[in-house]
Amino acid sequence: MSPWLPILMAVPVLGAIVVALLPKGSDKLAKQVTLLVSLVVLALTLVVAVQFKTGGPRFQFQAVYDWIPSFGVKFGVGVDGIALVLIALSAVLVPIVVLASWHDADGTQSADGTLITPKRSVKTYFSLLLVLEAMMIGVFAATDIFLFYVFFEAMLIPMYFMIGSYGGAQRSYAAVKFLLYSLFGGLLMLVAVIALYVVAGKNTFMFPELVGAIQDPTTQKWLFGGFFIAFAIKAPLWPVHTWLPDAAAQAPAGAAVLLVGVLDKVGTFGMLRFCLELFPDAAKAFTMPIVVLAVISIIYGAIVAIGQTDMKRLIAYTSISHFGFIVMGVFAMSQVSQSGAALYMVNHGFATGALFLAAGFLIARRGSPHIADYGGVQKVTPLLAGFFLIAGLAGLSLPGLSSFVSEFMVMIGTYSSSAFGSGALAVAAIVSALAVILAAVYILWMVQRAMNGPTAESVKAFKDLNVREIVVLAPLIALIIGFGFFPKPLLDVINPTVTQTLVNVKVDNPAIAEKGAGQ
Amino acid sequence: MDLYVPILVLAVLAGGFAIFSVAIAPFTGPKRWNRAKLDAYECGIEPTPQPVGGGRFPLKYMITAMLFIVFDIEIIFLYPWAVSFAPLKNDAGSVLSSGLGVFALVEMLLFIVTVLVAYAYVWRRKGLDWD
Amino acid sequence: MTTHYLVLSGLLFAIGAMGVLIRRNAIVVFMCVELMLNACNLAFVAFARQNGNLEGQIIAFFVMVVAAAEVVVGLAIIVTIFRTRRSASVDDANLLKY
Amino acid sequence: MIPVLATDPTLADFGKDPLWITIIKAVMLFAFLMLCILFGVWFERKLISRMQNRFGPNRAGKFGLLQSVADGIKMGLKEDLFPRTVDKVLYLMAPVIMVIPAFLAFSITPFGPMVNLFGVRTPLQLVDLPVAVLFMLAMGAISVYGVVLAGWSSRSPYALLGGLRSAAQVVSYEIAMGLSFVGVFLFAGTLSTSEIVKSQASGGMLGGLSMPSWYVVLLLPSFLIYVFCAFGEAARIPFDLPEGEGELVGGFQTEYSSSLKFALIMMGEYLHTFVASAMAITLFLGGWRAPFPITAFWAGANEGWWPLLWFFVKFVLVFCFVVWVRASLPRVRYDQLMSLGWKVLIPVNLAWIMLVATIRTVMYVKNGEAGFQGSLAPVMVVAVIVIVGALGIWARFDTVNQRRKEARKAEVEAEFEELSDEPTAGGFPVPPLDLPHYHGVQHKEIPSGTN
Amino acid sequence: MLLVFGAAVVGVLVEAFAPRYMRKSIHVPLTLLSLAGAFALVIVQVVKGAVPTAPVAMGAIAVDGPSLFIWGIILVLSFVCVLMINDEGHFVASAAAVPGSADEEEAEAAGGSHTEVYPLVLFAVGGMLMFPASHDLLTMFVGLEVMSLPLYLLCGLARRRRLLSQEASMKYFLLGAFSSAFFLYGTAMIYGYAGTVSFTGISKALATGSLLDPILLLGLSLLGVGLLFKIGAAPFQAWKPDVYQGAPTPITALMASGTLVAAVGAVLRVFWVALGNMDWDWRPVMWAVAALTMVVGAILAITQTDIKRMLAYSSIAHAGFLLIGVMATFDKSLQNSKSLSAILFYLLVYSITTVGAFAVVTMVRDPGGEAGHLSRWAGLGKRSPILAGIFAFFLLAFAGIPLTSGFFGKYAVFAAALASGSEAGDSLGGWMTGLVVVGVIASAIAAFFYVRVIVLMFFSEPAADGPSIAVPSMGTVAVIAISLLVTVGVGLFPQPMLDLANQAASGLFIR
Repeated sequence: MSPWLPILMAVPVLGAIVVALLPKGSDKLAKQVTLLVSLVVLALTLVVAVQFKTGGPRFQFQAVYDWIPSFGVKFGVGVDGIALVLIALSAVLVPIVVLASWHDADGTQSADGTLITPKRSVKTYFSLLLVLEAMMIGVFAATDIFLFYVFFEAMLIPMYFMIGSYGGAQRSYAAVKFLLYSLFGGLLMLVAVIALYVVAGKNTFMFPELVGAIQDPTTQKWLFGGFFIAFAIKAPLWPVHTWLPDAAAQAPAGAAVLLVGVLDKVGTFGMLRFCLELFPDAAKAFTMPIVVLAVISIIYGAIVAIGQTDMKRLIAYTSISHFGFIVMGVFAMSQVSQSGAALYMVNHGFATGALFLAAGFLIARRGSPHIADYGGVQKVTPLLAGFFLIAGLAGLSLPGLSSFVSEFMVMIGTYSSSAFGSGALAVAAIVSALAVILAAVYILWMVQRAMNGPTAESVKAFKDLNVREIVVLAPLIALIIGFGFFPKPLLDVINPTVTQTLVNVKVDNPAIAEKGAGQ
Repeated sequence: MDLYVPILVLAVLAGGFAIFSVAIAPFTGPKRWNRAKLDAYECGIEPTPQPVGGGRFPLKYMITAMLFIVFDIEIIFLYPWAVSFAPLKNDAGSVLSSGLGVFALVEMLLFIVTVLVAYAYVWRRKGLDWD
Repeated sequence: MTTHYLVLSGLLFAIGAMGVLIRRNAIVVFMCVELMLNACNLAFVAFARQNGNLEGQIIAFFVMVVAAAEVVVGLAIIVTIFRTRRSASVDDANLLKY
Repeated sequence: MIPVLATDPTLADFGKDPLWITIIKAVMLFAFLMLCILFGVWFERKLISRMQNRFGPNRAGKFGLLQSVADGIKMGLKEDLFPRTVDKVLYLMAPVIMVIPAFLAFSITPFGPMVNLFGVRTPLQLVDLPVAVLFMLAMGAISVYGVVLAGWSSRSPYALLGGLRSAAQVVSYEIAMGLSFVGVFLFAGTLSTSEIVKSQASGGMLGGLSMPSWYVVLLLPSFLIYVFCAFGEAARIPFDLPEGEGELVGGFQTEYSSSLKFALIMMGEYLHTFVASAMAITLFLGGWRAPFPITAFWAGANEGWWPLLWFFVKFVLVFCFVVWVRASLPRVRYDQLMSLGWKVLIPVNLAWIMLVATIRTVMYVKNGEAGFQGSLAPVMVVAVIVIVGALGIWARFDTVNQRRKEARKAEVEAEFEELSDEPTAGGFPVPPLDLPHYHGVQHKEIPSGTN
Repeated sequence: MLLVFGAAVVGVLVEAFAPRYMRKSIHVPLTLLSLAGAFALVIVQVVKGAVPTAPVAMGAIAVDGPSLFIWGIILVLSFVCVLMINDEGHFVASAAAVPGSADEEEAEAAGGSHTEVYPLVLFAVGGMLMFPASHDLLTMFVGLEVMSLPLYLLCGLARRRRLLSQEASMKYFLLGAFSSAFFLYGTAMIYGYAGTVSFTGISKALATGSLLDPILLLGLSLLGVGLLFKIGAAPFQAWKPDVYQGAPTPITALMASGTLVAAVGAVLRVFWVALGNMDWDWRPVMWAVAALTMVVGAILAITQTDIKRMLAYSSIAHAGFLLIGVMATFDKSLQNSKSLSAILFYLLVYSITTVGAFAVVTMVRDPGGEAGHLSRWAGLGKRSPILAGIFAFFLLAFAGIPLTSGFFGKYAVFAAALASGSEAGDSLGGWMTGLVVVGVIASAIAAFFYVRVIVLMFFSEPAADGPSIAVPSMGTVAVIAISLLVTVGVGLFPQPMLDLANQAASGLFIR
């Protein structure tokens, strides 16, 4: 019973309430408070992270309270390695997003004075942001499946409003699409959850107790389906990915970062934790089709990304491709691949976050997301261009940048996963390797089109990054490079969990485990 | 059933008589056609043609009809009650069945009180005043 | 014996239902409903005869009362709408459409 | 106790007759009624004219006895008008519908005890039902259809209004009538007429002294109310609003100018009067039983065919009363009629019924017949509440409404006054009242022939 | 219940004697007090734990746990609805006046109002109490009528849009009478089969007699038609949108909440207590009806342009969800009580939210009355964020988003259904899962139109001549506050309510 995690969730909620209750017109104050709160959360998260014992029991900082006894629902939280890093990820991203979207709410004007986004309630925006943070932490920390589901669904609402009322021209369409997709998946998952409860008949939703509760393979398959579809929609996997480009493109940069960087991770996280561990047999049975889907979305995302003229959409498609990698890694069921996948979740968060933010700043200056409207930016604003370049390179996982490690691990792991039907997996790995090249194409092409070449008229007036923006981007870039060379701390945290997962799934191949650990 | 046979017989008689007299009337009487004779009588003025299905008439009549329904229902309840209220005695004066007694009385009293409330309401709202 | 009554009441009921479904004059529809109620009464009394207990007849009494109440309410409503519309046809009542 | 009870028919005695007996009885009843009508009309006219110092019909036959026969024939020979506008079928059906139930209502009237008819022992009554009285009421109600249809089918405003009026009137009085019977049932404990008559043989013993046997004594209020209702139900003066010639010519029968159809209608109304009287006799006046003093010294009075005599005597007397009322009372206004029916008869009736019921209960409880222990106080309380409530409502409302009416009248009068003071106020061109020639001043004679 | 009826009678007296100007001031407290008193009585009985185990009043009324719970709900609902009715401008000045005619204006000017509304409401509530608690079909029928007749009238009393209102009441009346005739004929048939109308007797007869007797089947189906009509299940839902739209909004709220609760209670009684022994017989039919209801309600709601109609369709859909719960029967009484408590819980949360939603609807006014058309709601979020926020919250609760009460309601019912489906030897078995999936899809569709309203309110620019927000009276504020509190509170901590429901359901129905 450690109070850490509940506190971690309570702080932002309180912050949100405070922000919401601030008197009218105190926008600046609201922003400051939000920033403060998010930093506090970050600090707390670091404290927790430090206390996390790598060799310790799987779930640490457990706290379990009765919530709805008559449903057997408990308020149970606790983190394992993966959850921890993901919580850390969100805790890091939020303050950055706060800074990044400092002016998102109070109406941005393009250089030529046209109003891009009208003035909106700042307080609402930031309190929503904090609520969202609380829920993100909650969803990763929940060890009670019901609680997980509650956060999983509730998370949609603040994000829905953030997109819907602070986004771009198409916002309401995008928001509704986003909500309905996720809601539908969620409801299917709800059925699965209930069924799990009923079938297992243990009168509890606590994850650890439910592991291995379902033996009958057919039941497993159905329930697996329920969960997987929800997660596949969440972590947009081809063919249910279509909401992401709209949502990401329409959302304000900050929201987009959280959406792609954290929310979608819930999907892959869920696959890794629930789909696999609760229904190992079903998972094995379905591996092949899912991996195929993953590969498809890798390639598909990459190719479509190349064709995009809208920066944000492009980035969205790249992340679809990346999520394909993650899913593949998860279902390759080898130590390395899964660790890679877990690591990828974090790195992708940083990389795409950086990319989105840089793009966001760029767009904020010009008011148009179209790549064609830019050109020769780097002559005008070298700094911005530089950051943009690095973020982009991280996106195509250049060696030395964090995402390279993870992507590499995923591919190696998948390739060498002798779990079963290894041949097929190897093929999948090779095919997905193509994506790296494609990635190089779309990133570099975008950079080249936007940054180099003759300077466009509209670009001349650009100002380079101001301090706030530097403060926003710098840490991300730092993290990207840092983890690029030195991913070990993360891996140390992740590996035991993955091992545990694999044990639960009942595939363990020490050799690869060794190699994975040795990376 | 055969309690109703005599009634049937009487009905046949009466009906026969009535129909006969209605039927025979046209033949016994003379026929002197006259337009005015065949008009609806309205004190000599040109008759206002009545719409098919009768003209419109004061709503009052309908209200009366409704009230009648209400009270008729009340009577429907009163009759069985009254009949089975008294203890039944045969000629020797020995009790065959003790009547419903006090319970029934109280019930009926309450019932009537309830009806009276509605009655008072109608009355107060001038449901009973004709003009 | 009972079956005859039942057949009769069934017929009445069916006629009433048909009437409700196909007739267009609100008042006629309404009378058809009353017809259905009376069909129910008939059935009740017949069954009471068959089962040899009074319950059915008592129910019939209550049904009469309810029917009376319905008559009163229904006529009131129909007359109001008639005064408004000068027509008691259900077809004319077409303001409410989805 | 009167020893002749043995000959009293009970429900059990009915429905046993062979068909021919039934037919004979039916024919007898029918004939009796026809005669009653023929001579009833004559009798009424004669009596009323006597009351008004006239001779009345005295041409046709001795004392004009054949007057109504002549009338009937005349009606038969008159032209049978068939107005253009009428709804043919209903127009023809209406009189029939009016007459038949009127006849049927008589079928349950007990004329006497068990008699020996052509060797068959049968009650002197066409038939009796467990629900005889209800049957009578039902018949009365059905004949209203006739009236309404008559009014409705003959598309003339007068007829329509007349029909509706009579419907409303009959309907209103039916309630009071039904309520007035309840008292009787409370005592008789049955709806079958023959048994009601039987139960009037003796009123049973209350605290040692034998109670009067006729319900008219026992339930005077009920009887009075019944009388009112009878007049209303049969649409006799003073309640003959349906054909109040003053306001709407012939009422519902306006279009039935004069022919056998009209004759039927007349018959129907007379029959209703008769039914009303017969019911009064059966329910309240001891039915066919000989009046009290006779039975005292002549035990056989209630046996064999004699009761027919008593019945007829009572019948004639009641009819005389009806005629007498007609001769002496004016016709009431319609609103008076209605408010009498609704605002006086019904509450009084309810109160009375409850009173009777309470007393009965007390009686039983005293005699220990009703298996009841415990105090009667609550019952009393409730009863008192009801009675007082009924009467209270009646009193208060009546006064209130009265006051209101008077106030309104006063208003109108005031307005009228004002108008008459200021002739043009009402906006009407009122000629000044003091025009010279009204006073004959400067009155110039215009000789005839000059122009 | 008696208290309510008594109060209603007194109300009529007041109507009769009190002079016009002070009638209202007498009525409102009288009504509220009587409702509160009745509620207090219910509470007392629960607290005393004096829940009788045998039907009272000569076996006419069964005062068992569920009926007490339902009574509680209904009383609370009617209380808040009366609060809503209380504030001006919902009801016509003189119902008899021809709309738009001179005498109507005159009546308006005279400030006349039909204070009969209050006694009528009381009668209706009394009927609602009687309906689900009755223990034989006769009482149920009487309760049904006592509940419906006043509602027919109340529907016709809307102050604005008189024609709509009158039409609504006529449709409601004709169809309602029609359905009650069906109910009655079904009753007759079952009486003929069982020789009695008391539920106990019927279930006994079912236990012994043959279950394929045509009379029985006919009766069952007719009875079902009558009841399903009342809860507005497809294909008998046609009246609901019209009536909801036409009726004065407080009455709509009362119908949408109270009537639904009562009717579902009655359905439960009939199908579980009386016909429980032949559930293999009616459950398949019910399956189809439930599925159809949900789908129809959800899909047709999308096409609606009038807020009240939309809510009506949504309530149809919710009736479908409730039917899912009704089907969740077991052999073992323990689980039965579980699913029963699920239904009760659902009823509670749904009805309270509904009342709140309608209360909000009453506040968004046009010059011509309430702003019914959805387009009028555009950009409400900008004009009055608080109101819009509350309404959005209610809608989310309808949609069953977690952390609102609606979610747990849905959850409970679905769980019950799945559990009953997975019961060994259940006649439907996997079908129940299928039904739940249908339900899920339906609620996803439903979510779509709820969300659409939210989009309209928040993400679209306000219309230039947007509707004005009526300054809410205390009553309305109280209503909204109450329902909001319940919705949020239950959404966060459903346990207390669940306990209550469990306790109520633990005893199951009196058999």
